Amino acid sequence: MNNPQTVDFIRWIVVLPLLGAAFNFLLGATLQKKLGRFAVSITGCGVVIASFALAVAAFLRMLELVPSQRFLLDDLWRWFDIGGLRLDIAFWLDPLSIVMTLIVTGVGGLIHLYSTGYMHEDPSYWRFFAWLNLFTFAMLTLVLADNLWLMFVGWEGVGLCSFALIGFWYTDQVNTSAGNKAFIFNRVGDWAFVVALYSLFSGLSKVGHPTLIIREIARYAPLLGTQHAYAGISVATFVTLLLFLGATGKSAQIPLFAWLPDAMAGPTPVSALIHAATMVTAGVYMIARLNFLFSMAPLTMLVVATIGAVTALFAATIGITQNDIKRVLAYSTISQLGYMFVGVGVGAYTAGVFHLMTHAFFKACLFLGSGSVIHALGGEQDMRRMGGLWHKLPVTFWTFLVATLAICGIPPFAGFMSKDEIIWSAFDTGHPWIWSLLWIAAGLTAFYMFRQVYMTFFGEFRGTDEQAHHLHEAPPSMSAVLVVLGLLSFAGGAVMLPRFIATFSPFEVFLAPVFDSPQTLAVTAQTHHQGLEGYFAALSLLLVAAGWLLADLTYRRKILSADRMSRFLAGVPYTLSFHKYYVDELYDYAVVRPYMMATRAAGWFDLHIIDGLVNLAAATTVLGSWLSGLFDNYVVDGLVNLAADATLAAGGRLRRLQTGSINGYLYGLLAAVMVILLVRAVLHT
Amino acid sequence: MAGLTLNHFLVLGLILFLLGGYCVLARRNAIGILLGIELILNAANINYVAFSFYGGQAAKYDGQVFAIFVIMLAAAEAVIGLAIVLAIYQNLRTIDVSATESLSG
Amino acid sequence: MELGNLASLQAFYPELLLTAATLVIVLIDLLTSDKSWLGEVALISTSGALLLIGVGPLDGGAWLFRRMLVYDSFSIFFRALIALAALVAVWMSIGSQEVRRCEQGEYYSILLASALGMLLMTESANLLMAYLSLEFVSLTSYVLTGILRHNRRSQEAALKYLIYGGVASGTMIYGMSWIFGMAGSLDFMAINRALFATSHIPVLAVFIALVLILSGLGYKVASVPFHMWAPDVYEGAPIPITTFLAVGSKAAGFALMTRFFYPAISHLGPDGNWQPLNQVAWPQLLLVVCIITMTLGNLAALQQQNMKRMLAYSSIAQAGYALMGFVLLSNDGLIAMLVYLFAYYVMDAGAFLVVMIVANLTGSEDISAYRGLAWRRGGALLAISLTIFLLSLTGIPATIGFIGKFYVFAAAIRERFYILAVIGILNSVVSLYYYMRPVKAMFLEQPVDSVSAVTVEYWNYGLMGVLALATIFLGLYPPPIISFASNSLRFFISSS
Amino acid sequence: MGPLITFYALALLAIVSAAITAFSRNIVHSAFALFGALAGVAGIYVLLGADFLFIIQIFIYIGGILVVTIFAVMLTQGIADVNVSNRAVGVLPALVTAGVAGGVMFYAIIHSSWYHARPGSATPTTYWIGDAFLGPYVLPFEVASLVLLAALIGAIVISRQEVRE
Amino acid sequence: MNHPLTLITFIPLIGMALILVCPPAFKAGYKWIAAATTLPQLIIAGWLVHNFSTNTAGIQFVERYPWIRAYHIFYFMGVDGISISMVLLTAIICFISVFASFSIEHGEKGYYALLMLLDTGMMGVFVALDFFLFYIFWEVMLLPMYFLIGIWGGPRREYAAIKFFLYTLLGSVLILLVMLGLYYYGVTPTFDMTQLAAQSSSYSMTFQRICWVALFIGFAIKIPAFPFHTWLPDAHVEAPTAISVILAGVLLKMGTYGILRVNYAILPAASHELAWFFLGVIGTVNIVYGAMVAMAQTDYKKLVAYSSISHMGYVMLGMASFTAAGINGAVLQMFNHGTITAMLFILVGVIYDRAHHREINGFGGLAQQMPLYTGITGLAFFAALGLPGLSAFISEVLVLIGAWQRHPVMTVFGAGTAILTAAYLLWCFQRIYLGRLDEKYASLPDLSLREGFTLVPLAVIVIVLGWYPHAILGLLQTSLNHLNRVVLAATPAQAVALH
Repeated sequence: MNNPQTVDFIRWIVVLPLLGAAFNFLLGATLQKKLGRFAVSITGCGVVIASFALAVAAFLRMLELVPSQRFLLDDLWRWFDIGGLRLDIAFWLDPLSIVMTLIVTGVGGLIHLYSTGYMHEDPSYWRFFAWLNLFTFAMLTLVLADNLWLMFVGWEGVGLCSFALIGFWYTDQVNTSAGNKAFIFNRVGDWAFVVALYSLFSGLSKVGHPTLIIREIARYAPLLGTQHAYAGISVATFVTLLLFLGATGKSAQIPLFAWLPDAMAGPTPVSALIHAATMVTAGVYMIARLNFLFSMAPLTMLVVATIGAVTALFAATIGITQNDIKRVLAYSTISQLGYMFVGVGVGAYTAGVFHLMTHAFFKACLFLGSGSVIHALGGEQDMRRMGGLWHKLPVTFWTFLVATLAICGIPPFAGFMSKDEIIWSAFDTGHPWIWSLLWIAAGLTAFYMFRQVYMTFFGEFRGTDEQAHHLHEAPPSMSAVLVVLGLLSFAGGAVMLPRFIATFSPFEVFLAPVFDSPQTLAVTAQTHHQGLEGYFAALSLLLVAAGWLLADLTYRRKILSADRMSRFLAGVPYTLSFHKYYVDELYDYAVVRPYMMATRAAGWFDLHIIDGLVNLAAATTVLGSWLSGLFDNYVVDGLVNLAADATLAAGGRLRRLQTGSINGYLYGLLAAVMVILLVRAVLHT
Repeated sequence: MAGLTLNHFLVLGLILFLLGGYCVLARRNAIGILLGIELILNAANINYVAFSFYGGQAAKYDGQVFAIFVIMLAAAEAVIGLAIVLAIYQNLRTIDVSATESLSG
Repeated sequence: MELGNLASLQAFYPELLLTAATLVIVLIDLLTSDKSWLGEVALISTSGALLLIGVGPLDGGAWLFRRMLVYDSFSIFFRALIALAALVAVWMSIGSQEVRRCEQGEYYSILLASALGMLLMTESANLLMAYLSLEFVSLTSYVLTGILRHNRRSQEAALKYLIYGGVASGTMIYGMSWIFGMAGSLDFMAINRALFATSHIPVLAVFIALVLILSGLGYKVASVPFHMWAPDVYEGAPIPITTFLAVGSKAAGFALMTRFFYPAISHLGPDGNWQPLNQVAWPQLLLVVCIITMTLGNLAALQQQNMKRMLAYSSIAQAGYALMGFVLLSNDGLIAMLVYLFAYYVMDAGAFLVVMIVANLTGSEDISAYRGLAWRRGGALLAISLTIFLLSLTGIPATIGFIGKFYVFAAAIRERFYILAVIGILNSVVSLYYYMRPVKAMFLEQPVDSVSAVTVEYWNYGLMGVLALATIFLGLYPPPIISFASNSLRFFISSS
Repeated sequence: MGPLITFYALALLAIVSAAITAFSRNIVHSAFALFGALAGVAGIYVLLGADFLFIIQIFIYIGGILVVTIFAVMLTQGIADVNVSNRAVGVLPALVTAGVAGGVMFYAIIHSSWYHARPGSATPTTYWIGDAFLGPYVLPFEVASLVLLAALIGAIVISRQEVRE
Repeated sequence: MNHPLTLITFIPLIGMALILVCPPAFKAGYKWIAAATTLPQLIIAGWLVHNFSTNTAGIQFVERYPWIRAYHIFYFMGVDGISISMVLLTAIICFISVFASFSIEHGEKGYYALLMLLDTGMMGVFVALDFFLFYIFWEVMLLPMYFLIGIWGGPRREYAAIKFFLYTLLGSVLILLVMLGLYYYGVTPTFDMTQLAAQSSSYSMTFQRICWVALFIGFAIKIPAFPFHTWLPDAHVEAPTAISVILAGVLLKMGTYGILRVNYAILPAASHELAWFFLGVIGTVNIVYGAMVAMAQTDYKKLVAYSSISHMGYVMLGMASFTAAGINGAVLQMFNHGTITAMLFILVGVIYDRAHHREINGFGGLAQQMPLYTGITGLAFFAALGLPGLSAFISEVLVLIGAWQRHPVMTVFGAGTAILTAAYLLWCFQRIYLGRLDEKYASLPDLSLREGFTLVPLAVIVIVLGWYPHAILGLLQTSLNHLNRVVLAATPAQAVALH
């Protein structure tokens, strides 16, 4: 770890997408006009695929090394070196980041390919690919950064691309507002993130190691666990809490999750890539990346796990009532991200990352599948106007079903492997209440996912005749991607089988060097109930099956009525769920409106008071007290521009002394002499 | 000159000075104001001559000479002053100074 | 060195030249019918006088005419300044349409006589001489102010000037009589000796006498509260005369005032600081006067619509700045005052010159007549020059006015008159507002009459150019004027 | 006692006349009253041994300046409206101003020590003054002539325009 | 080049003279003379940067000749790390602003002549090391600025121009007083800034405090710091585009530059003592308050103006931190703010030239019609809101890293304002560029070549400095770290009570 091997092709993994983005930004429009969309597609997809190839090469290269030496570094140039903060533009490849890189470039590459079909009709085709490439670049920067500031560059960069792609169809203000919302929510998290970095840097400076390079932090992190920041909280806790707040913004956890459902306003590939597979998992990645730091802060770990679990359940309860095909998936994403946070929160970093990976597969598959549906229906997203599509869109249906089974955690699909590992870890590390929340959420997941499957693919078609007429399976570029992702959703979990099935899991071993710091091991080593894992898996499956059954009864067989169920529950939970617990409204009333009022007040204040006060100060110095009459006048009239007016008025007064009367002038002369003499005489006596 | 002191003359000068001062302040007639100025000049002259008289050899004639120059300049000023007053009178048909207030502010 | 009446003449050539010119012009006026070249005669005479002042004997100074006058570098400075003022006034008179309608012979002879009186004021070393020369200047100024025919404003101004001047000088000589009564002499040095000889001077009486004298001197420099004649007279008088009064008369007033308050009734310490008469609070009084003068001048100028009147108030304020140097009781302060007065001469004369040119063009002195001047054909140079002068009056750097202000404020800071400096500074900020009004009118507004071109005689352009360039050049490279001023601050005060 | 009585008599003449000058509402009265004041002052000059000055006062002041002034009064005022010709305004503030200043100055006069405050002798002064004008005061004397010349020219230039009309 | 600094300062004056003598028949030539004048200036600036030695904190390219001996005033020029970046910035902004001025349609002669004079004034301020000379240049800028706003400005130009003039004059006269005070009360009377800095300990602490506050007010008006900022929105709104660019790009920097050059270097002990409030607290207020008021604006240019106020707050906060990161970040932020805000004002000008109004709510959907323009605006906006990878991010981060170590609470607010900044900028972006295109703007042309030429170099700088800030930081570091050490070492106890 001390002497990482320097490999200079890693940079191309990152830079290639950037070049693609630059190419398409600068020339894409012309190219598209002159040579057609093909040219754009070639560059747009080509760079990501090339990147993926390089990542694979790097992966293979890494595998050649002994596990403890699997660290590759590519140092480009000195970024800045100020006040002990010496940072490079450098990329850092270790088992964790290679996994993430492969996901980003691999799934990302697939989604790029899918987009060539999905976005084919869009006039701003080039722009889409440019942003998509830029996103890939930013995400890879985030993943591969060797220091936290560079990571933050990617961290905000993905936010920017998310903003731009959510508002891709910018002529509709709804989309752009959703983009703004996403960016601003992310900014709140980013704010916490940067403050955390300041604090971290300051803390490390105090112990004599001013650095923000991740591998160096790993070395000095133990020093922070005992260093107090505020009110008895250690620097590590303080920093990690803030970092986690940052992660909630990026990964749409409570309290900063509200942007993600709205983000579905973007094109579906965007939802798949950014708002499901990659960007939103950045928070999880960041915590896994900084496991040595988080492990120093048990309080933070608890908070992470709790928030994750609550979010998982909370989002699931919203998901069961949504009718927009993508919104259901959005809430499901939030929920699944909650699982991942529980994973890293309880110290099961590998499980968290594992779920991150499988989720990338099946959630991308789900989104792309829904995209295919939307594509087929000419933009329709409301599930109440779908139905019976399975025979019209067979590929879509089957892949969607596989992914649904995966997300529900049905063995042997990939989701089962990862999700069950997390649920089990929660219990295993002594958090039974977290386990129970996740357990319920798993049931709800099965319910809303199958509800979606049934509403979309089964029953009668409820759309317009015109839609029915145009129904068609997606083009090969799209369906091929679905198939690949479906396969991955099915088999992707094989790299890490549950312990009660297999004793050796290559994924865990591969990642182990990242999570092998003493403090991390101290957290993860709490395994008490080895033998119970299988039973707990069965318990989960039971509830999942119940959820499935309920969905089946309600939405396929229509034995149960959703309306009646909601009435049975007095409507309150249903209303709350349907309206997403009024969180948006809460933010609106509690934050947005007061702030807007405050800004208007500040604007008024600036225009009337500050300007007035500054002028007033000038006025009082110039005028003195004898102008009090005039002064009052102006105070009543408002303070604006008082100074100029009052000074001028003073001039006017003085002018009136100059009456033109010679007697008056002589008074001025002699009476002044008299006054002087009088004053002097009084002083004299 | 028993009993007669410098202060007698100075106080007389002061009284004339004050009457002159009052005159210039209160009069509205330009010539009236000029008359007041003459009173002030005479008041000063009394002082000069008195100091000259009481001032011993060194100051013997300085005061008187000064007074002569004051009279001389008073004459010059009166000439110009009256010329201006007449010119004003020609223009305005009055020498009341309240009529000469077009310049003000 | 004390020179007798005849021996004194060698240092008296400029005055003699002016006397001769005064008489000659009257004579020529009587003899010839074409009077258009009388102005040139006056111009040559004033130039000659300036030249003679420049080449005058500089051997440390002397008493002239049995101690009536004093010849020293201080008087040379002011004599030069006054000769320059007269030169500008004559030059402007030649180019002024107002003046062309006057009696040329009388006008120029009285102008030169007035200049003569001012020269004498700067040299006076005796109360009598001071009074006489001051009155000389006053009498000629009354005439010059009232010289415009059928111009009611001119006549009215003359009357006010006369009455005000009469009362002020009357009050002054009454005060002088007390000084005479206490010192037993009219000679400045004798007064100084007598007042510093006793430890028990009648403080109150001295103070009263000084206040009364100040009314006469303050009236000449137009400082508050003796300023009230100034706006009316400046507005009513022909513009060259306004310039002459604003620059020359004021400078002469400052010269006499300095000579009276410094060498006559104060002692110079070895460190260049002056010791005033014990307990006589004239410095404090003048400090207050100074502050009020600049503040009132600036505030009253804010809303003036007539350029001449605005410049009149501005010149009151400028006198206040110059007084800042005066009240500091140090040679540095006095040098600053000299620098300031010189700067004031250049920029104020320039400003009045442009006002005259515009008045020649439009017949109006109102600010509204300046609207869009810069955008009229041929008007840009005029507008730029006026802007330079006005900025200089404000004290913006790279102009001579800034050097003046810099010196004055520097001296005030050095003598720890912080409040005074701050007030002065704030005043200069306030003054910006009204100095920028004509600038605004010229540049920021569009001309009413954009068709006709602005034509200016080369005669006037020449002087304007010289003054504008001097304003800038001396603002960027002030050493000539600075060394002139600092070398000039040597009073001839030896009694022998 | 003689000089004192003379002084008081002359002072009374001067003050009463001056008061009439200052307070009369008729400009003609004011002008003529000034005659008395100037005469009283002239008498004071005699009392102070300034015989030459006495002559000057009578000749120039009374004979010259005052006569010119009265001419001016006559020229500018119609005889009919002489009664209100010398309007006064702001009597009270003027009185207060004069009174307060007078009080302070009176206090100062009484409490001051003046230079060699002892009476001199009354000898004829004409010779000495003539000598002074040609000796130490020759410059003021010459300048005064210029002043008078300038005043003359000035008076002419200002009044001539009116004559020409 | 023997006198590069004299040359770089006075080349514009030559241009001004050429423009003035150029006959009106060659009206079209004025702008090219101006361009031909600023180009060599830019080249010299490049030459200076290239030949600048980053190893020393001392001043370089010194020129020193006696000027007014009576007051020991010298014509003294030189640059160190602090000023070299500003010289470069000034050269760039001036060059670009000439091209941004091509839309001026009346009085070109006066316009370009005044622009050149302004250029000289600005450059002079950054290279002058004699306080008197500094002051002269400082004031020389006011006048051309007054005219440029007053003649070529918007509807309320007269008000804005005189407000600008009065405010800044008020500030500068305070500087004049302090300058005189420093001259007289030091051990040796001098206006030489380096010498004044060397003898700083000879000033009593009370004197230092008074001077410091007076100087601060003088400079704060220029920054502009709360509550002296109200001239800025007016001036910006009324000024023509190029003048706004110069105002925001260079003039505002003079305030903070002055504080570094004078307050910090000459009065380090007082700086040490007072900066936390005057720069720290007021800087934070600037950041937060500026962002809040910006949100309330409906005028595009006013919004940018307030955002400019907000961003200058970071400079102040960084300077108050007295850490290497903070202070270097502050000066880097000066540079970055100069380029980014210049871009923003050019962009506002572009749309104003076309639509003749700046009402944010009066636009919409411009992205459809003007994609290139929208793209560059987006870049500028994201640069302004501190997006990583663009230049302002580095400087803000450095500022906040530095500030955190001394003033964590202020830093939290300063960092939090990034959210508010994002809010108002994105909202503005959305309202103007996104959404449905208004029919009346359906024929607006996209960026012209000239406009592109003014924007692209700045955009390139913004991106390059985001990834290679060392280009500027390398110049700054040595001098600023030295200055920082001086200030940190200066404690009130060190000031000998001479007075």
